[in-house]
Amino acid sequence: MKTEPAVPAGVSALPVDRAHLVELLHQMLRIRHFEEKCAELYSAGRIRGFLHLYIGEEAVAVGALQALTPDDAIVATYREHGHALVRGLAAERLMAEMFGKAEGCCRGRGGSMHLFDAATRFYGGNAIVGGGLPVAVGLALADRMQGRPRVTACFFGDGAVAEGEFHEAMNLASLWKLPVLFLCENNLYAMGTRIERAQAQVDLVRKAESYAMPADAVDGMDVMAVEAAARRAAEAVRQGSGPRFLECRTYRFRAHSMFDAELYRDKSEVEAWKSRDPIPALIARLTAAGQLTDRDVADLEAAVDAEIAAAVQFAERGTWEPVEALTRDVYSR
Amino acid sequence: MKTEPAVPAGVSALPVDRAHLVELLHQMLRIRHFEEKCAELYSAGRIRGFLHLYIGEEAVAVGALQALTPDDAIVATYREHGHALVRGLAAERLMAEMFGKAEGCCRGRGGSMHLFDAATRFYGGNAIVGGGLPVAVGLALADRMQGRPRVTACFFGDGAVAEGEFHEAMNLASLWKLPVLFLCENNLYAMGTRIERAQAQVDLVRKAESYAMPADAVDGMDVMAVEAAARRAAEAVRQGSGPRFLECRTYRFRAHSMFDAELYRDKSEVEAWKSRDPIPALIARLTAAGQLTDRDVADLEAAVDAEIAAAVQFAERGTWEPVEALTRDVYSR
Amino acid sequence: MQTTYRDALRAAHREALQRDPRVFLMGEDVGRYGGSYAVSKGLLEEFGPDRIRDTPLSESTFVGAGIGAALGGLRPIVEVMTVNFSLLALDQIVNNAATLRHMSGGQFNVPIVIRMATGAGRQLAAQHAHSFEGWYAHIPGLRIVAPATLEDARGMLATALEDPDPVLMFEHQTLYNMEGPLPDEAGAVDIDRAVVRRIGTDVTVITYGGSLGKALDAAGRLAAEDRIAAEVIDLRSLRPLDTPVILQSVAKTRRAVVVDEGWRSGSLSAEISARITEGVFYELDAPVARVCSAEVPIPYAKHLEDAAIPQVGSIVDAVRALMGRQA
Amino acid sequence: MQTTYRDALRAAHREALQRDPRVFLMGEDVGRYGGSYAVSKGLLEEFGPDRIRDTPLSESTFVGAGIGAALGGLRPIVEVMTVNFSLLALDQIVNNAATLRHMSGGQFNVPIVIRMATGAGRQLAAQHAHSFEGWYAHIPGLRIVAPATLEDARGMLATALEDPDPVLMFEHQTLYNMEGPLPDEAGAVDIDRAVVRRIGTDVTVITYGGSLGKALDAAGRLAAEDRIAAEVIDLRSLRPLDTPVILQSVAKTRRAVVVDEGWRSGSLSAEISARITEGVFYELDAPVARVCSAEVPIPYAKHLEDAAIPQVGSIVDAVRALMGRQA
Ligand SMILES: Cc1ncc(C[n+]2csc(CCOP(=O)(O)OP(=O)(O)O)c2C)c(N)n1
Ligand SMILES: Cc1ncc(C[n+]2csc(CCOP(=O)(O)OP(=O)(O)O)c2C)c(N)n1
Ligand SMILES: [Mg+2]
Ligand SMILES: [Mg+2]
Repeated sequence: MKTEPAVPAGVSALPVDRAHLVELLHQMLRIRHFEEKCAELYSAGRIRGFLHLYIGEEAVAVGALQALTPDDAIVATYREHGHALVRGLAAERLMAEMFGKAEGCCRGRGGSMHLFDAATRFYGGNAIVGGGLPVAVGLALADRMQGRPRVTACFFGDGAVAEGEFHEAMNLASLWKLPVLFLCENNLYAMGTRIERAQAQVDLVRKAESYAMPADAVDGMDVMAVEAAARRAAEAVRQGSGPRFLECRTYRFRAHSMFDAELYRDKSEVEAWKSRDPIPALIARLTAAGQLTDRDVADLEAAVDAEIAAAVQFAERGTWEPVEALTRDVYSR
Repeated sequence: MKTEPAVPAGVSALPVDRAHLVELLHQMLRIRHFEEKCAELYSAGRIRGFLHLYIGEEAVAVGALQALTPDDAIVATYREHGHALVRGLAAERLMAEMFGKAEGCCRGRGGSMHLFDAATRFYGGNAIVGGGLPVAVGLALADRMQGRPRVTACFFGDGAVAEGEFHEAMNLASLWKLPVLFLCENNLYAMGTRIERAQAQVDLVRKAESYAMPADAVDGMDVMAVEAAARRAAEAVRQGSGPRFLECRTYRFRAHSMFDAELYRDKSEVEAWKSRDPIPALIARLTAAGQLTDRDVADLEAAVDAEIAAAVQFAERGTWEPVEALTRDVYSR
Repeated sequence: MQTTYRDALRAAHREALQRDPRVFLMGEDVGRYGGSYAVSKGLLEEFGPDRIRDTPLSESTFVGAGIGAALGGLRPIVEVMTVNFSLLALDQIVNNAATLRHMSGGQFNVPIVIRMATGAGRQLAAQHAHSFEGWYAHIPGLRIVAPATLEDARGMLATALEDPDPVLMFEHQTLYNMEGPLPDEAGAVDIDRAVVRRIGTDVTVITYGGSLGKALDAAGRLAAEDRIAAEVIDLRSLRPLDTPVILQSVAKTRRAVVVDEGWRSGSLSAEISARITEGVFYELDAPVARVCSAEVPIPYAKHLEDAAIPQVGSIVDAVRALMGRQA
Repeated sequence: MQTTYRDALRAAHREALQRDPRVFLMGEDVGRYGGSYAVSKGLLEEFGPDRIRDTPLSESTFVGAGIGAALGGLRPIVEVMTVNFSLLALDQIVNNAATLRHMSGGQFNVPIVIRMATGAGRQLAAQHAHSFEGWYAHIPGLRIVAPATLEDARGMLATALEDPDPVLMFEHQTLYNMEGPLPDEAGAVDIDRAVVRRIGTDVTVITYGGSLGKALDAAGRLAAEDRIAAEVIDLRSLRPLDTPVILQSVAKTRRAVVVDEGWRSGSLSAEISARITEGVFYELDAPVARVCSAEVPIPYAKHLEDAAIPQVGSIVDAVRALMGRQA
């Protein structure tokens, strides 16, 4: 594998307690199993439209979201099931949304690509690549102007970095020293376009220099490393020193969406990255340290599967929004 | 003056012959006198709409355009009278255009902000800030794909650097190694917004690193320095090594446009920059070297004024495009 | 009190900024430069740089940041210099501002006001003189207003800021210097009703914004020269359209001319024509007529620009033709 | 030969690339990925990366680069994945492609073809399912086409590439899998005429693109169930509109229904309604009716999406209502 991500030395040696590490594992398993179920349900025609799986990248959302408090805000992309789940959007409301049911978090209006949750300050679910960045800057501006020590975490892919909105939003956030944590999920591909074919400068951290913005990169397959780096960055942001850029180097194990024949990459590359799967990696680490047994893992998986089964059942039992309600929520009044 | 531009050492010591230097002076005088006349004609209501003067920045266009051959292309902004004149667009057709006459280079359709000239490959005259950059990239792509060793010179201001199109165009040009010479006319202001209030990173040369693009800065008040730097950059571009970025540090002596009350800057700042006026500077240098007499200057000015007087007369005598022709040239057929 | 459209707008901004600490103004050159049309002149000095924010040239991002700020509890006024540049921000306006409420199942709304100059008439040519407000009026989720009078310049902003959803406000370039009296107590006005600006019985002239004055002048000429009593409707709101007021008038006059600076094909006037036909077809004595811009990027030269857009003369001619009078 | 809309488009691309070395294709994922709708699958292998160019995600710049390349003597085909993303490139399309020829006094023209997918029907929700082709049809300087048949998918590209001016081509998302026979010798077709796809005498149904099939199905049902003979017109070109063909048909049938997936207010159907009224007002037996999308960002859920856009049933209902039959 040519692009083995660089792991900042020492990060994974952080002292963290067992319960927390097991919870990180639990969250990664929730995403993994939830999305495996989604893929199944997609084939069965229960979920429709576009479906983008996060499988392989779980360590990024799980690690990064540890750095946020409930008051913080999140802006994500169309590949956001994981972020929504970890943030606390109930799996059943998420699943119901993907079924298009009235009980879905967006009453069936948004679907997989447009998850929103006011309670957890989850601002989508944006399916225009790069479109979330300016919004995140504005959320942070509102916090700044209202004197609230909050952070807005903005997730986006390597592909988004080429868009003009990335440039404009990074500049404005830095110019105005706004509390945004820019989290780039660099999975090396934008659909079928590898980063070398999209970026004249593939070292994305260097782009932050254009905006005089402190930046860092982290191994996105190591959930502890991501958490540590995100905590460092989020704390700096929260303390008012302006925005930070964190590149999380990761890989998507599945196709871009359910329509993708994956003509653009070799199976061997995928396999090589799968050998760095963040879930077995964390299991192995905890097991080696004597902190986790096979039984523990089985228990976690059982809990996760039960949660997901309940979510599917909830979604199946959900109702259809009446057609008469079609145009509600276009205007507030 | 806080932002005294850095002058690359040694550049002005280049061996250039007297005739050439006098021609540089001549071209700067043409722009200066032409635009002074424009300002007068604007007050008299002969020229209307928006009028953006280049006065103070003449060394940039004059120096940079020395690096181009007749086959090369130019994309400029709404502040482009100087570029058009130096490139060879006849003053009379330019003036007629600003009068809105049928004899204008664009038959009165474009006005001051939209000068075009197919004969000299002058592609405008773009009044959307940043809008010319993608077009320049495409012109260069056409040359590259057709195997023509041409350069496309793309002029834009410091303000344009904040636009998303700057980011996208720089990246694409560098990614595809296209023959574009990006010429940033950094006059420190975008209308009333000083660069510090628009850019988190005010050293624009560093932005080129984001695109792995070789870049340089030059004193834009020194026409010889600009010429030398532009020649170096243009040669590299022409040889196929990909695009270059050249920041020309300059200053606009006049208001942004004819509507600007200049509330945003001190007279003292303007005066300080005027002491570095590129025209007297070149005159002084040539005079000190014994290569120019007062008489020479007077002759040059007389020639320039005669050219401009003829242009005004041509414009005055021009005709109005018949109203029936209003919708011609919307479609080719 | 004698005032101008520009000053009335400025007064509306001052009042909004004074009354509600959540209100702020952001855009290119709104601060130190004083606003490209001088609407915000003096506001920076009065309210400081935190609330009067000069932005870099980044239309998409400062509009998007306005959307985010609105989500975050503020009440942003975002000034985009002209509607022509707003095309750079269109993704944010259409794909975010207009859709967020619906996509989120009603969880989030976007109380932003986006102001921009529009229209031709100042010889600014094809990248500074177009009229896209009719285009914006196509988008569900947006509310579109066009103040054409001093009262509306003074009063629409406050109401727009109270609206929980995105409001786009279009100020015709040629109106800023319009002068006239304004009552001292002038304040908030509604932003959804059309208003009959001149009563008439023979024909209804429907327009808005920069063309209202021309329509009223045309009505004056028609009264004086042709004894034609034209009723003139100022739409004020382009989305939603106040269809009942239009239909009521046309049902009475049985004839309508729509005047609109958009290019004829696909203009707002087409929608109004279609609605009139749908609504009062059997009352019509003649097909609805339209006076729009010629299908050409607005040219620089004065005589060509004048010929490209609606004028008093072309409105008069259209009414005469509709009434079967000789031109 | 049996083929699909997608394959017909691909054949058109292959032919164009083979015939003219100036032609190339550029856009996001047109190469290695094979095109987001698989139109360009295999072209990279056949024509190489110089002529099949994957671009970074930078809509404004790769469209603008297409404009520049056209100025520089090439014949670019630029694929924008969907019309929704084209809003990011709108400045280049409207302020450059559409205006350059006029602004330059006829010196420069821009022979670019920009293709994009449009429309709803695949549950892609509010940022992937809108129909802005009617919007684009408002812009002088552009030519807008919408192939609705295999023949047009096969034949419009060649003609568009020959056109000296910018042509935007809209492919409805639901058509790519449409299958049917296509003559082996199928080739270039005109891009400016509307075509009567079904002859009838009682009512004219006017539509284009993704709604053509629905309109034809509705005509079939109306014939079978109501003995109503509907004439169906496929506009094919949205700018310029082929008004004579429309007016001729409506003058004959005296009734018209326009079907359009744009939101009703400000839709292309409004323009067509207005033109019909202007053109054959005195021949009309009833006001022109419109079947458009509901004024809502397209929702994800299937039943809501279906309810939001024109369907066979809603077309049938509209015709019945217009003919005074019971729904
Ligand atoms: C503006 C825009 N252009 C194109 C698309 C189509 N598209 C959807 S996802 C995607 C790739 C994005 O890649 P990246 O940002 O790396 O995120 P990833 O999918 O890898 O998580 C593309 C091209 C889009 N949704 N929005
Ligand atoms: C997209 C866009 N936004 C805003 C404007 C209005 N405007 C015209 S010139 C200008 C300043 C541009 O500054 P800079 O790029 O530094 O060029 P300069 O005028 O200094 O030569 C602005 C804001 C515009 N023409 N286009
Ligand atoms: Mg990616
Ligand atoms: Mg400048």
